[in-house]
Amino acid sequence: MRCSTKARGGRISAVAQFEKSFTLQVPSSTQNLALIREFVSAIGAQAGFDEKDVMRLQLAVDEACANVIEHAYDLEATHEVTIRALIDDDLIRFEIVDQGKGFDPARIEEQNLDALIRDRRSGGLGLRLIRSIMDDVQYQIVPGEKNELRMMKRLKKHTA
Amino acid sequence: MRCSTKARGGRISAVAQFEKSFTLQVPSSTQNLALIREFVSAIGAQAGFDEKDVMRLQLAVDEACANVIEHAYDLEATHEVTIRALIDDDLIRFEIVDQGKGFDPARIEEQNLDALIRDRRSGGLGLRLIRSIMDDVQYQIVPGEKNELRMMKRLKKHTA
Amino acid sequence: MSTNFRIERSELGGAVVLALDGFLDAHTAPQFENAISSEAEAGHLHLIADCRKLSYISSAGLGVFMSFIEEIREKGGDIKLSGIEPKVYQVFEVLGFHELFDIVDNVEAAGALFDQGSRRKD
Amino acid sequence: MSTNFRIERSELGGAVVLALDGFLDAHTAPQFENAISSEAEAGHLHLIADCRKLSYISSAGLGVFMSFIEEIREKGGDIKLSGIEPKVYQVFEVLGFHELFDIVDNVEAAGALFDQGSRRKD
Ligand SMILES: Nc1ncnc2c1ncn2[C@@H]1O[C@H](COP(=O)(O)OP(=O)(O)O)[C@@H](O)[C@H]1O
Ligand SMILES: Nc1ncnc2c1ncn2[C@@H]1O[C@H](COP(=O)(O)OP(=O)(O)O)[C@@H](O)[C@H]1O
Repeated sequence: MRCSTKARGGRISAVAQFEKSFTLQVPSSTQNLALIREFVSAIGAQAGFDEKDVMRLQLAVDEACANVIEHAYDLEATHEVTIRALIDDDLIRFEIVDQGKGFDPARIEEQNLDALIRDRRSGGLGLRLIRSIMDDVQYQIVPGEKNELRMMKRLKKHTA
Repeated sequence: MRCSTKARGGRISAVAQFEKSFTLQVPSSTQNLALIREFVSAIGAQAGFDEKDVMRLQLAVDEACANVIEHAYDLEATHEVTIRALIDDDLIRFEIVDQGKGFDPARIEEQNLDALIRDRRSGGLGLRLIRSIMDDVQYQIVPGEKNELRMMKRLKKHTA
Repeated sequence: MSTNFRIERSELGGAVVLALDGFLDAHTAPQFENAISSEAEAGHLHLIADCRKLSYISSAGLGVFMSFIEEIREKGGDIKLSGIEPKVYQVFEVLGFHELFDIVDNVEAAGALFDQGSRRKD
Repeated sequence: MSTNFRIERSELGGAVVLALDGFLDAHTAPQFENAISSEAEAGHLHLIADCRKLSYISSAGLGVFMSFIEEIREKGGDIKLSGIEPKVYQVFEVLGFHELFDIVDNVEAAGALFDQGSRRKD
């Protein structure tokens, strides 16, 4: 086995919009969240994010996939979740796709933490985490056909 | 976020041939072998293989993907490698797919280790490892279109 | 089933310490939920979540804290958190949890807060 | 670039110890190849690969041992391997490497073999 560490990546940037693309497709079980996070971690590091930001990316994707498993598929493990990750020069983009029942993101109100605690609720934090971590978050919902969450985070070249 | 660890997997087994299917697609760079191994590790453990066998599965898939990167794509990192993993009741199957130049597996002779050492060669061990680890190994080669390596390993229910 | 999260239970003075080890996500949160709810049912209301070995927490894990804290405080108890590493602490911060919970450096400091009968945050 | 493999160099008597740490695969094997080839060029022919912290090896890593061993032995040297954990050792076994290389429990035992001027396997 001969090997080289040189990646001849120069060629693609002229052609494709994104430098590198990765896809992971797994059954819709919370059991696979750990693998999903490993996937995000490997790609986040390749994109140049530091350890703290990699963890935030893991969290955003974990929350999005947990929502798909819980809400879009009602915890039925027989469906599929697809995570696509795209790295470009200075940003990373994730696309989370399901064929589940979908929802209207505009109708989800963000309750404040005190209210959630008063109501003894255990949920309602996922979308808030996603929105506070990522720089851009968009849903495209076609219930039962293709629901897609696209979210993007820019790489800060000069980390504070 | 409500959650459940119950997987309602009963439904699928009647319908689909395989209980669970996973797919990973990554750029054809050796940099991604570590992620590929994480993928295999998570799935091998879910399939019920012990730590030693999980490592052997990692090795077989690593070797297959390294061959694709090195030989099918001549170390050009601008292509894609796809790994599909299928778990069934008592076996795991991997399908490694590339669109590279292909080869004729029948023409690859297995040299013995002494000869390789005498020739000061660093290669020639990958296919041997794959064949000794997996219970069944098959290639379907259509050069430049779709080259596929299918390999299967049975789960020993009563481990020695 | 999930080998990537474990809870170890011990006692410190009058408090129960639950040491969280590994990854607390939507898959493993039910384990934590069960642990907290057993303590609450047994009337153990001075709880310390020792997070020294907690590598990760998602909203499913945070939700467990959130859903029990009101009941436990009403009964005169509290859940205090200790030893959270910086990478994990940032998650608590993003959501404002550090405003709502006593978070201290180690289990001893958490125990001392119970001994003083004080709650730093209310 | 690849943070998942490192080599630490030290000396033990007249031998050079290369401690391999992490994952030795097609991506990281060039690092190991460079290290061995530097030693050979500098005339250091008593080499010990300390594998205590080696978590993984694929054929790319085994190939490095294979491609240098003949040259080094011809010049009167050897590469001895020590401390391989069972999970990793099975890979050497599958390929019959344990027949071709001296593999011992620890660095000291490898050094002793050099001191005795012996090679257990030939
Ligand atoms: N996916 C592949 N595409 C093209 N050729 C391949 C592929 N896999 C293996 N080969 C051929 O088979 C040979 C033997 O492979 P292997 O046993 O893995 O040893 P090595 O890769 O170290 O040469 C390679 O040298 C190559 O010519
Ligand atoms: N992928 C999805 N499919 C369907 N509904 C969703 C999805 N994601 C979020 N939702 C809806 O938005 C609500 C808020 O989500 P979130 O903030 O993550 O909190 P939680 O999931 O804990 O309820 C959910 O309760 C659910 O009704």
